[in-house]
Amino acid sequence: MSEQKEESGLLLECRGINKSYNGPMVLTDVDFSMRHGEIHALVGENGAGKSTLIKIITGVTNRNSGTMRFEGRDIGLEHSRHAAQTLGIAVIYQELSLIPGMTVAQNLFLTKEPRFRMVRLIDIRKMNAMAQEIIDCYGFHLKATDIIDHLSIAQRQTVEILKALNSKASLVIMDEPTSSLTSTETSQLFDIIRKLKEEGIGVLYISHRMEEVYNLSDRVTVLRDGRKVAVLDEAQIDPAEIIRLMIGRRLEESESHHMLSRRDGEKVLEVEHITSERKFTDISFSVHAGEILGIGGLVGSGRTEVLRALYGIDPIDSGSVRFFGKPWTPGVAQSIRTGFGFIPEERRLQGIMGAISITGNIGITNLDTIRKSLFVSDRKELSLARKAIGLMNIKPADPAVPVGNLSGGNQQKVVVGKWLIRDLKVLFVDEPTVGIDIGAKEEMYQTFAQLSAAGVAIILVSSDLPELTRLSHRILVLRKGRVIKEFAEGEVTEEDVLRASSGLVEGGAK
Amino acid sequence: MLKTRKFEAVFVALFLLVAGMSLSAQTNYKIGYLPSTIGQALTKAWGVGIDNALKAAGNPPAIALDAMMKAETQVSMMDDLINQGCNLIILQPIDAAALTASVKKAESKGIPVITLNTDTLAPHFACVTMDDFGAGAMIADAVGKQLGGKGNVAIIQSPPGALAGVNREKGFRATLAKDYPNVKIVGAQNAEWDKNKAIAVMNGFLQANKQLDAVFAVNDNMAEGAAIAAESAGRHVLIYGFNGQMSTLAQIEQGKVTGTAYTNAYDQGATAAKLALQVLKAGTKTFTKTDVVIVPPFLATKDNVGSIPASSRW
Amino acid sequence: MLIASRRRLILIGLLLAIGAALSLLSRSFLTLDNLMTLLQEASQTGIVAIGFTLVLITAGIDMSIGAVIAVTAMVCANFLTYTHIPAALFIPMSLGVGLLVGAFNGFFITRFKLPEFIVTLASRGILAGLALIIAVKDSMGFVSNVYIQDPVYLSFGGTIGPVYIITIVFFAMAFLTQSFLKRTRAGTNVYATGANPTAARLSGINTKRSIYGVYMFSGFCASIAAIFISSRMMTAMPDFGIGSEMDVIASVVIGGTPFTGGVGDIWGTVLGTLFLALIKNGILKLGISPYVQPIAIGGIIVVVVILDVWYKSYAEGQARRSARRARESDSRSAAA
Amino acid sequence: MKFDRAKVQRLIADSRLFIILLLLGAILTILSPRFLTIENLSNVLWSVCLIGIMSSGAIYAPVTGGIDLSVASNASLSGIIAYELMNVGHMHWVLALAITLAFGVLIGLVNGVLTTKFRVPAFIVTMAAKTYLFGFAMLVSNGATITIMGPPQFLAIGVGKFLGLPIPIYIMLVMIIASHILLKHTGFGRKAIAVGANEVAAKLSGVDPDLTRMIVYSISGVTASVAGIVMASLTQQAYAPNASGYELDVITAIVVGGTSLMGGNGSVAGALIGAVMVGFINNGLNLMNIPASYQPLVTGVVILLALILNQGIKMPAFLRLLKRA
Repeated sequence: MSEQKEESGLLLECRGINKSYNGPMVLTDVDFSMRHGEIHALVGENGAGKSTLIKIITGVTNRNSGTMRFEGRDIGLEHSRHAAQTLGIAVIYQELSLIPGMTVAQNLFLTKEPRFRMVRLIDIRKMNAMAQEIIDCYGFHLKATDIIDHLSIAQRQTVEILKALNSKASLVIMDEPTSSLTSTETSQLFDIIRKLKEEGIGVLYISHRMEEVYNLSDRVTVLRDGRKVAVLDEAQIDPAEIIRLMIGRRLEESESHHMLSRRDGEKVLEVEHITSERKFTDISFSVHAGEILGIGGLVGSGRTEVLRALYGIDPIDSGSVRFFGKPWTPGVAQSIRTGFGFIPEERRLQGIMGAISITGNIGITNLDTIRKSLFVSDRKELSLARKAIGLMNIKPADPAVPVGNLSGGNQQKVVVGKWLIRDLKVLFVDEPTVGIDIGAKEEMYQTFAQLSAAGVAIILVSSDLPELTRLSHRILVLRKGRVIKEFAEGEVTEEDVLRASSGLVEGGAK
Repeated sequence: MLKTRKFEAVFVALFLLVAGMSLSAQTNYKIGYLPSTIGQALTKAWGVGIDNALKAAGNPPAIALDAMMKAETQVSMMDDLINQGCNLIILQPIDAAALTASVKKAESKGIPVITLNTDTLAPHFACVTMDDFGAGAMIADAVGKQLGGKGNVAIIQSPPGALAGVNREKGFRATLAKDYPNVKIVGAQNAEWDKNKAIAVMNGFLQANKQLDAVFAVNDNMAEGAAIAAESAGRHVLIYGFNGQMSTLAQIEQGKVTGTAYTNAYDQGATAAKLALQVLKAGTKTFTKTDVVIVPPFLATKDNVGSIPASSRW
Repeated sequence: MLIASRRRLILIGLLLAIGAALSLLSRSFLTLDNLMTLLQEASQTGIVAIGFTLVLITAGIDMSIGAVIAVTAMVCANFLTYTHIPAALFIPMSLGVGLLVGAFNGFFITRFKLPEFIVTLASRGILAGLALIIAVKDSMGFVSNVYIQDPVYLSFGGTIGPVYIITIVFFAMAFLTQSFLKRTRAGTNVYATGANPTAARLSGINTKRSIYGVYMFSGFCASIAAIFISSRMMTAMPDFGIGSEMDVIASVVIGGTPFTGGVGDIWGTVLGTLFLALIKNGILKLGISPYVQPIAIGGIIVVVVILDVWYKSYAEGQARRSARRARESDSRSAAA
Repeated sequence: MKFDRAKVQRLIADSRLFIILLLLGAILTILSPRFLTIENLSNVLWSVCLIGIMSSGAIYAPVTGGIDLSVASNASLSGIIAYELMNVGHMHWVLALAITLAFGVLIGLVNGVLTTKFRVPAFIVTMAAKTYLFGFAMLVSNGATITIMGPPQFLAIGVGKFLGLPIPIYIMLVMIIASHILLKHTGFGRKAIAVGANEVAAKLSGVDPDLTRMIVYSISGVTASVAGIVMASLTQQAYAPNASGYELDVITAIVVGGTSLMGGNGSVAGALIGAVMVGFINNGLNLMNIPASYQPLVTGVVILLALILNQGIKMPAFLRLLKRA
């Protein structure tokens, strides 16, 4: 691996970092450096040691050996989160670290609220003014007195970033910042990041989305199995190469061409002019057996809502649905019984029961098959669980472990797995690969491919354009709750989908 | 705003309904009846006795409140009866010390107070009591005689600090110590006035003492519980209760309970009510010493229980 | 913010409406004496409720407050009977009881991650027993409750003009605690701890300290209440306050502090306690059978909370909708 | 070999609570020779049977992340209703009890509807229910302490014996076992746990959370009224405050039994063990004739220790912590 040659005026410089949580080495002899005002991407599969490295830099845990210099000052082995903050290292966490119920200002100044001179009371008026000042100087659309609960995810993230700026950070670390953002919001975030760069603030950026890394970063450090495998300069950055470095094995390059192909299997689901108040209007389409129908569009365009309605969670106000030709009124329980499957977005909130074992998570959706008369057969349930674990090769392969203890990828595998063991007709998939590593992503894709080969109709909602274009046989693009474009055949590029999502449709195909 | 009006509607309706009841309560004397709790045979019987006596004199029934065995609640309800402008208050203090202040306050506002069973530390108009201490002694005497001055006795107590129970137990213990030195008290446990808990406590006694001759429960409920336990263990034990409520008298007839200190709670209540009417007519307001009226209980056993007419069983 | 204050206004409206209805229905309601008694009752619950509110804001619960009252009262009783230490001296000491109990609760909650409910329920039992054990006994070893005559001690039960001292203290404490919550960093930390502990920890807040703090304060408030109750009743009983937890909880929740933590404030609690006291006091005036009174009280509590929940969800729904609309338009403009 | 050890460890972990119970039993046996006798143990079971019965149903509220404080008032009321139907309404006792149970279900259902459809926190709903049910009990019984003289079959429920053990014990065991099966081996049980663990996920898996909760509180209601009936028959008595205060004992038993109030898990057997533990303590102190004042204290301490041990914290570690504090 090409060794980084000594440079003067590095923002952060780590040399020979070793870390092991009593046992296996998590990081071995890792060198890592950041220049002032650079956007530096840190990539690697889950378990490659990214988060550990971040933890060490931010003082959440201490390294076993190796040197760390920040702005020329040495950081001793005994590093602490507090020390990191005072040094000016700030982290934007994946799970947002804001206090709901408080105002933007209160969050910005949490634990360092301005106080009166005489009495040690918080000067609220002053605090709001100061907050507003910061907001305005970065030109965000926020009010200092807005309450967090009423802000969108993107807005909350900007508050997070403001928090970092407010703590006079010279290094801002972002862990998967875009995982919950729409494409518009993502581009807004990128503008902000570039602004930070101009301010001379270094941004350490962790992401699974290659196109982001490609678009954004000045340099990329690749980790694999706790070792640094490469540092690429802007010129060398190339997604395929990075992925190769990350997982060592070369994926067949299916990303490049996105040929759509019509499947003429039996019509499984026919949707005619369905409308739901304030969610979506006059949606019509049909899915064939063995077809993967992609649904594109911005978050809030009604994609998820359509899935939820068809699955039977939310009501449909008007229009009709036919299932294998027969009229069909959705309703979760009988949807499941009849062969529907649903993989929801926001795994943690909607997908899994963290405290419950893999068996339990799989059992609850398969109650109908594992219960005879009143009682549930533990034996059947367990065998189902084992089957699912085998099919998805979930790790660890112990049916008794609580799903909450699994890695993001494996959690998602459980969510998918519990449907595979059913005789599935239709599978609704909503943002299946958010925040899971490349390896698991690939396995996920292969699973979907196998399912469609087995004749299951799949409806896939995704904001991840490469994913959408690669997997789908046909793509519908929704906008403001209406179908604005359908890509049925021929070639489609991510740009096409994006343009359609943003309402720039040539010929206004409908 | 519209919502708020809805609430108003709801509540006004509720209170109008209630007003109907309250209107009729405006003749003669306004008398408050504030027992430790109204959910008990004894206090219920008192209430009936009081109301009958008042009705007989053409006075509307007393305003009864439920202090639910909490002294704080009773004190605040005393304040409330005072604020309501009662002419007189009939009170069963949950605790002598705790209610003294309230009684003082009432009488300072010219409201005579009659206490039932438990006197307070401050002098007030009257105390109509069944003399817990004396009755406890009476039962000790009976037990001592029946055991021939020798044997093992257990006591099923009231909660610590519950004065009525404590006085009964004191009387019992004092007499045994004095007159029957060979009657040993092998156990004393609290069953919180509660029949169900008394069963467990009695079971404990039966297990702990292979020889147990008599049990004194400081109220009838607990005596009945003890009886159930003894019966199911198939052991013969003399069981004495206190109060003489209807169900216990029946059990005495059946021989399940040996005896109890019976007081005619109706009479006691009536006595209090009559006193009340007298003093209100007389218009006396200040009292230098409490005039103590004892409604002496007698020992009801299988022999004499028949002599208690149904009309005076409560 | 706005929603909260509107809900508050509704509660105030209710309060006044009921007050009006009562003064129409009962001659003896709208008298100075009665109103002062009412305030006294409210303050008795309220002082405890102030501390409890903080616990609830951290998404905890404290079942031990009642028993703290009992123990504190008994401690004072012991000082009065067995020592000649002046009240002015031992009262501050006895307030330490609440702090100790709070620390005890905090310790088991933070160190062993035991559920707050059961920890405080256990300490409730322990304290209830303790109160009986240290209770003043007579020669035969029976609990005999002292009749307090110490003038300094009794002064707490007194009045300034027509107003009971406890009422003044209650409102003073309410004001101070409110400004503590809203105007100090420690106060902000309490909210943060309740709303999102991990986030709070990440932003460098010592959540354990906050938890210790609120339980100690809750105990402290209970101890203060104990002094006033016992001096009002001129005695101390080993079962003082036990069972009063439910009233406290009801008041706080009616005041709009949810069990989920992170929100709520003292003025709400003040209104809640006034509300409950008003209902209880009013019910007695109406000459309803005492059997019906609990039904009415229970019913009213449910109704009020239902209405509150309804209004809250309705208002927040609107807020969210408007936010979504704003966001959509925002993203549209950005996309175009 | 290794696999075996893991298995053994899991077994120990699962039966930890029971081991703690045995420990307590052993201590009491040492302290009081009278403790370890058949009659005495059966007495303990007899004394906890009301708590046990109530817990068998009340446990479902915590499992779904709720709580039911109304069980005690519910039980008292049920006893009174049963009396009114049998002895005042002169109904056949079986029919009377059936109707009483129906009332129990209704009471629970009301709680359920208020928490689900009206979104009022379960704590408040059931707390208020506790209050107004007491009022209803007062109203129906007219504030009297009712003595129940018959019918004999009814009285037999409480005091009758079968194979030398009081019938209530059998009722409790049957209900505990039934409840255990319901929780662990039926669809409903799974659904209840799922709702407690993650309501949204459960919903997406075809579970109707509101319905589940309503059933949960109805179950809690009906078991409470079974307890009420047993109590009425056992004490041959029915009055409003009859069971007052039991709700906290019930919750204590449930939580000591290892059920979290946050929802998502539950152990019926544990609840029984918890109840018996408290029974052991009271009985032990009783046998040693230790003054009543010490009972709540000892109980509280033992509960805390049991919880800590049950959490798998080693005693030495605990002591070290105490030292540091």
